[in-house]
Amino acid sequence: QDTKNIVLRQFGTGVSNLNDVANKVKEDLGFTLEMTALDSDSVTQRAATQPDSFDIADIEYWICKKVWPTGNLQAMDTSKIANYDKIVGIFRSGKLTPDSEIAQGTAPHTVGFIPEPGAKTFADEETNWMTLIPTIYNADTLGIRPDLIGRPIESWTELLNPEFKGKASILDISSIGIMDMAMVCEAMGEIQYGDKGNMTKEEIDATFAIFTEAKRNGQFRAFWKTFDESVNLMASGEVVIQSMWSPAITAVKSRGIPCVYQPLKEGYRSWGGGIGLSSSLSGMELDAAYEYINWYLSGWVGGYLMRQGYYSAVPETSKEFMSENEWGYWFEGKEATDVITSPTGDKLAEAGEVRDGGSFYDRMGSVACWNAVMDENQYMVRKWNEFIAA
Amino acid sequence: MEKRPISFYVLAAFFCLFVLFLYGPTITIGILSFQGPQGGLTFPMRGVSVHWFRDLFQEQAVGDIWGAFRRSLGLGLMVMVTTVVVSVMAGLAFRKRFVGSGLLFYVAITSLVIPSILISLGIGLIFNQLGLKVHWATSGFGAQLTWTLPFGLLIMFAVFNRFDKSYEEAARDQGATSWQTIRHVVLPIIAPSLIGVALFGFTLSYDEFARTLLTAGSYNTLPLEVFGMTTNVTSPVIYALGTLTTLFSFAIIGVFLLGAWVMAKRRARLGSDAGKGV
Amino acid sequence: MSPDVLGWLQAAPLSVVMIGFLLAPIVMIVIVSFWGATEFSIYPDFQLDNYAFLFGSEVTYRVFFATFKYAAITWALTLAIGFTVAYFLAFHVRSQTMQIALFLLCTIPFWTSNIIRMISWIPFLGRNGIANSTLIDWGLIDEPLEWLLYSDFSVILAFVHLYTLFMVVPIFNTMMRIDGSLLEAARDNGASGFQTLRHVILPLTKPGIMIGTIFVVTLVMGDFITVRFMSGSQRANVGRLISNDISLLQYPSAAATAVILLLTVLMVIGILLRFVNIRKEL
Amino acid sequence: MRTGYDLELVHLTKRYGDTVAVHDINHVFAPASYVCLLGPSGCGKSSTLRMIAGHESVSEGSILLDGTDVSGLSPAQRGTAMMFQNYALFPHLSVRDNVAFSQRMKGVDKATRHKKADEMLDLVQMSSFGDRLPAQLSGGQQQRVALARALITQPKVLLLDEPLSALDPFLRIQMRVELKRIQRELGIIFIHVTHGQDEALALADEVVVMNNAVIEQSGPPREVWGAPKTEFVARFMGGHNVISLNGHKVALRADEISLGEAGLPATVVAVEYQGATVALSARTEAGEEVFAVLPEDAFFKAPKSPGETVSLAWDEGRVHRLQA
Amino acid sequence: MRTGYDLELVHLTKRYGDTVAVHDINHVFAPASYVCLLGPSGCGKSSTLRMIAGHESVSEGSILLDGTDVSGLSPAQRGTAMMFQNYALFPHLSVRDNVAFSQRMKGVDKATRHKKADEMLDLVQMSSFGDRLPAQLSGGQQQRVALARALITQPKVLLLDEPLSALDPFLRIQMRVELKRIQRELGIIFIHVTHGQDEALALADEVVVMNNAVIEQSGPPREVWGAPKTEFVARFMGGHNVISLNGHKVALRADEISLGEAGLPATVVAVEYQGATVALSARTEAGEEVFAVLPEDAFFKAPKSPGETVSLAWDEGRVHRLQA
Ligand SMILES: Nc1ncnc2c1ncn2[C@@H]1O[C@H](COP(=O)(O)OP(=O)(O)OP(=O)(O)O)[C@@H](O)[C@H]1O
Ligand SMILES: Nc1ncnc2c1ncn2[C@@H]1O[C@H](COP(=O)(O)OP(=O)(O)OP(=O)(O)O)[C@@H](O)[C@H]1O
Ligand SMILES: [Mg+2]
Ligand SMILES: [Mg+2]
Repeated sequence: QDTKNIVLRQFGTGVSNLNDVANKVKEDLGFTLEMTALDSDSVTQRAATQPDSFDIADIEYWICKKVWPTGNLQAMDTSKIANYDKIVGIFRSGKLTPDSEIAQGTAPHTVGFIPEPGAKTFADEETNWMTLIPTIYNADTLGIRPDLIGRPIESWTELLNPEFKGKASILDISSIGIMDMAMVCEAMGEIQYGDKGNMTKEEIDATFAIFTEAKRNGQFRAFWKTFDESVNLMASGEVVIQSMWSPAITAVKSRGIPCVYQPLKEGYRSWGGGIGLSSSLSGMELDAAYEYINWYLSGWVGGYLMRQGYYSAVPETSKEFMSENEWGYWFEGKEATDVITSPTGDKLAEAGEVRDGGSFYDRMGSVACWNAVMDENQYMVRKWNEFIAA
Repeated sequence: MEKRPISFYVLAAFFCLFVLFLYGPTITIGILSFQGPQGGLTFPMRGVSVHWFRDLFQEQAVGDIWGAFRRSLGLGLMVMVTTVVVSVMAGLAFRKRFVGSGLLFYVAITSLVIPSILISLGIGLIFNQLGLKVHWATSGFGAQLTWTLPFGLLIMFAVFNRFDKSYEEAARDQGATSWQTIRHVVLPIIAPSLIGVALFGFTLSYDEFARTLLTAGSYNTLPLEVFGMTTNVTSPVIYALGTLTTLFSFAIIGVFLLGAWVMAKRRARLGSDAGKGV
Repeated sequence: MSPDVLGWLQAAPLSVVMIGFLLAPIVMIVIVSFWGATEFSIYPDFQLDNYAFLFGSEVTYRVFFATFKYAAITWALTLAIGFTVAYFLAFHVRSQTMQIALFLLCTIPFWTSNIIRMISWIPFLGRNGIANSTLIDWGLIDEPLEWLLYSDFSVILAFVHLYTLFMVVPIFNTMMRIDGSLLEAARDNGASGFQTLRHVILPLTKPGIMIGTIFVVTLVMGDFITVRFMSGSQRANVGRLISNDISLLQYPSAAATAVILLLTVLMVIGILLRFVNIRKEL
Repeated sequence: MRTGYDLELVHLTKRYGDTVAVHDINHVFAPASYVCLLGPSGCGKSSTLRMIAGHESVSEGSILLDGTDVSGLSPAQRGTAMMFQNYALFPHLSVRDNVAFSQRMKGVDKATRHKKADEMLDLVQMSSFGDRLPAQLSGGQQQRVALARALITQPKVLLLDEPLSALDPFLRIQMRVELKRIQRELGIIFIHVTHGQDEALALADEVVVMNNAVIEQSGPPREVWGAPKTEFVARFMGGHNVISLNGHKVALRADEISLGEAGLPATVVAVEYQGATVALSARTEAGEEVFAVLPEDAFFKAPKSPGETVSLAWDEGRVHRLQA
Repeated sequence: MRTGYDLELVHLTKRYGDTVAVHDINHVFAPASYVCLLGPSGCGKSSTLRMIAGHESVSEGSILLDGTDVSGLSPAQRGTAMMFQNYALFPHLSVRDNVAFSQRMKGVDKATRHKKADEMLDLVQMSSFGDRLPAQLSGGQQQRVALARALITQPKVLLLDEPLSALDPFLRIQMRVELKRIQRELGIIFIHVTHGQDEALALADEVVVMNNAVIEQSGPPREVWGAPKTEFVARFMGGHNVISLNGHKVALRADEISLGEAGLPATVVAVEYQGATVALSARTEAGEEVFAVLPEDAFFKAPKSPGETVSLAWDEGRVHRLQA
């Protein structure tokens, strides 16, 4: 009866901090989840500097890399996670399938575990102590307006194609943007990176040189920082090619504007998010938090997220919360047999349409890199600032 | 009525353009808030509906507009009251030359001109280093006061520069204590200006973004919430919010002007034979 | 009670707020500007790295220049518009009620969140926005004007939109204090409307202009959000540099930039204050 | 110097909405005359003056300066100049620049206009103050500067709206001598609005008494004071009693009344010492209040206090019958 | 009513920084007297008054009201009341509430204080205006209200700082009669600061002439006007000529001078018509300006214009030797 009075404060980006989730929690578990949606900068800041302002942090793995050493989060005991074994390999061993190659960048598993409770460094392999419980992830690529481009787009190099001068955009979040840049530079053959996820200063300089040049030439219409900006840029036709997030494509499409999440031959840049527990959480609240996590992985949220185009960390539980048509369309990359709608009821696809990029394994299998925090991050960040100011 | 010079019409036209310019976004917001249910934040319109106004009163996919609104309202009122009280007190203080008044004045000016983000950063850092919790009602409140108080103070200067000291002397002469003088004479006389200070304080607080950014803590104020909402699928619901706000302001100001007009009429009637006979 | 004691008693609340939320944060910023930072935290130290990097980077100078550029252009425009509007309100609108009504009319847009208003410029100025389509409909242009949005133009437009009123208010205030008979005297002495403006009104409005200048310059120099939204993140001013650093948890570096910005702003304002006694002119 | 311009008001009317401030006035101001416009508050003095100056539009009628209608011209084109009650000196300009302002507006070069300004300052005896700002001058000094500034345009008519009311009585008397001197020297029309009948009498070649938007009486001061036409003028000009005799209103100069053995019995109401004279008010049995101005030595030989009974006597020949 | 309080200033001094506004003044104000404080601008009149009222601290010396030093008391405790030049009526309170203000401060209940206020309004003949706001009253009406408000505290001394200067001359004369009446009725000390010597002469039981922070002369009006002690007083009170005779400064009343066949030769400088009299200024050969006030009928029998030569004659017995 006490759980009813428990209030857990969760913050994160608007991507997954959904009120529907909070309502469902209240319904299924009885306690209150307070959701605060922030932009990704504020998310990092809160996690790093205001440990008292939250109980549950809904953050991305690259943010985790930055924030973990502050000690604001506590590790989770995997033995208390019911569906732990069903979590996809990416988050445990780093391999989607036993023979997948691990992509460059801050792959989730590299910051997913710590050797023992209280440790501030990450473990090299799977342990019983998990930093974040994976919740949501996706493979990102470039979004395009096929109606305005009118020809196939196949490579990341197209982002800097002078054809799209003044009509291209990338996002202004350094840890993510640098990876998009790297994908472009590598595809252009201008730079051979040792490890895109951990560039040297020279590689960083070279990358920025190329993009600064492009920026000065007026290649970019704008840089976007929020989800919303990317949607507006694309929907209003300000931009015809840009780095984008999957639901943003969906949002553009739901307005009846053609927009494609274009799979590219060099592969995807991927990201993953998870929930972490504040180190101040204990007792009944901690128990409630575990209860919440288990509920999170039990399928309802997964289904909810997958129906927006994200992936769930435990796909098989989510399957039960999706229709066959939905599962086929979103996960298996099959032709839709009926209209596909979002969780809020907006029509996203007609029968007969296929998801851009195909099935889960096609998409997550061709991840070329993860959003990253590199060793030279401080240097990179300063360079990024210079790039923006250039 | 007098004939107006040509310059009047030129300037009036310029003024209209200026108002149009000020209202440009407001009008855009107004139009787009009537987007059809499928429409987005930009043109073209996809149908016309009041869907988003209805939607505004339902729970959003993300965030808590009304919670944030309540907090902003609460914070706005707190800031408003504090600003009025503190500015009046400080205004009274500055009427005499006390040791250090010059210094305090320059500190207040600094508070006015210091870039907002520095306040936000500094307060955030202090709370962080002292291990205090930032919260909109503590650190956020303080941060906003550094912005509203100097404005309040400047208005009080303007008010007291025009305030005739002999009113107070007359009150003292009539046996009023210092407090009675303030309570029964000074405050009633400056009351109209205090309404101005209050409105100003509330508006500045209600729309404050930069100073609250790092000082609001777990719960967002409305501007922060709107900003947060833009990180997700933003819908014309925020336009609906904007349109309602505008209509609401019009209503308030309309009521205010009507009140002033009625008062003026009443007074005119009462004093219509003033000055006749000695 | 001596006036000093009473004065300080009455000024105490103000002083407390100023000390706690202004002076202390400034001191903190200055201290932290010498600290070191890791990826995720800051640690006490005394190092000049932050300043060294700041002054070592060519970008710093470019950004400071851009900041001054925005401030200067915005100042000139808000002054021109603000002066004209204030002039109209003060000298051409006769009844006080009308003045107040027009004034309030100008303030209403400010009740709508700044961010919402900024977002709404995009459908207005965008490639397919109202402005472009109107101009195309009128046949004034064939191609959409690209520079309407995500450019210095749109940044300054937004600044002017946001801050002109801060110029109007003090100028209007000083204009209202100009004795009407001075204008008649000027006319009597054969001054044309423009000459009256140039030789009588303008000089007498200087204090108001100064105060408005102080508002506008500091607001523009401290801004970061407008520049980001309206330039589509393509331009930067000092505020953005700081906010970027903050968002990346590089507090010491942000603090160092902040200290320099603060000094710059205070210097500019200090110079302006030499020309006007704010307390008297209100 | 310049002379010979006359100023004529023809059916001049001024309306503010429903208020008629000036009602169908006709008057000719003689060349080179010093005219005082006198009347109670709100009677339309300022409105008249401001219409002449061109600071207020004419609702009806016309203003002829030297025969030509100037009512459509701008203030500067009319050949009139105005001196404002609060002086209206430009606070940001030095005394010299204030005086040279109109020259500067015409584009006269600095040296010339400063020379001209200094001449004017000489005329008003302010040459040594050229570099001061108006705020650094006393009231009387400011007034001289305002005068110099008005005169530098070589106006045909100088208009003064209560020019002396901001000065203390001492300065006021000094300045009115000054005004008169300058008007004589320049030989132009001065139209001087005032509340004070002593000022008007002292200065004017012609007094124009206004009341309720019309001119009640005009003429040389001696004529107006000595032979008021109406009860209003008699009372307003002061020094007169208006009493009813045989059903007629008559005016009787207060200094013509003496306290005698025989005469109109009355009770003393108040006694005011005035220096050389004493003003005594007494109420007659008919309830009319009559005041008498008596030489002080005569009075103090047999002083009266309020409440005492006196007999008021006068020479019948001095009673002056009023028109209204 | 109440009588019998006297007010004494003992070595009273006021300094503002380096300025000495009032310098070591000693004076006794007699009970129930109407005193006018007269002097040029800046001589310290207001400062003196405000020290008595308690609105300005005393730098040195003391103020004794009925024998007790009140200089340390608050304005309300002193038993003085002040009427301000601009009236300082509280704009947000009705006339009645303005008058009842001091009662309200004391906590008197509404009915009682309103009754009291209405009595006071009766005294100043304003009973029908109780519900108006001050802004709806004319200047003269406002002044009456201010008077009622000052008097309701039953002061022993009423202080008035230029109470009539904001009124037009007509009203001014009316109000001064009123003030005098009320002072007589109440029998308390009125100290009335004024610039105008006519006002002082008309009203005062005692005139105190100040100059340069000290009292130059005080006494009944007739004494001060008729026998000025110093050149300053003679000039300031008006109506006197100060001329040098045999190396001494003497004062000579202007109305004692006549134009005769023989006498001091002089050139007419200016002629000012004053209604019943004419003021003629003439410059003697010694360069001194002398003015004579002549009855108008006498003058106009043989009128003189500026530039003409006249002979000034007077009765030697009327020459009054000055101390300084
Ligand atoms: N601008 C105006 N608008 C409306 N009515 C006005 C205006 N100016 C003057 N009046 C009215 O016109 C009438 C005459 O005013 P005017 O100023 O000419 O009087 P005045 O004789 O100069 O009075 P005073 O001696 O008080 O200066 C008054 O009833 C006044 O209220
Ligand atoms: N608050 C003050 N601070 C400094 N000096 C003052 C102050 N008040 C008056 N003085 C100075 O003290 C002197 C006397 O001033 P006071 O006001 O008593 O003169 P006054 O006789 O009332 O003059 P007026 O007739 O102009 O009112 C003047 O030199 C004045 O400048
Ligand atoms: Mg007038
Ligand atoms: Mg004074």
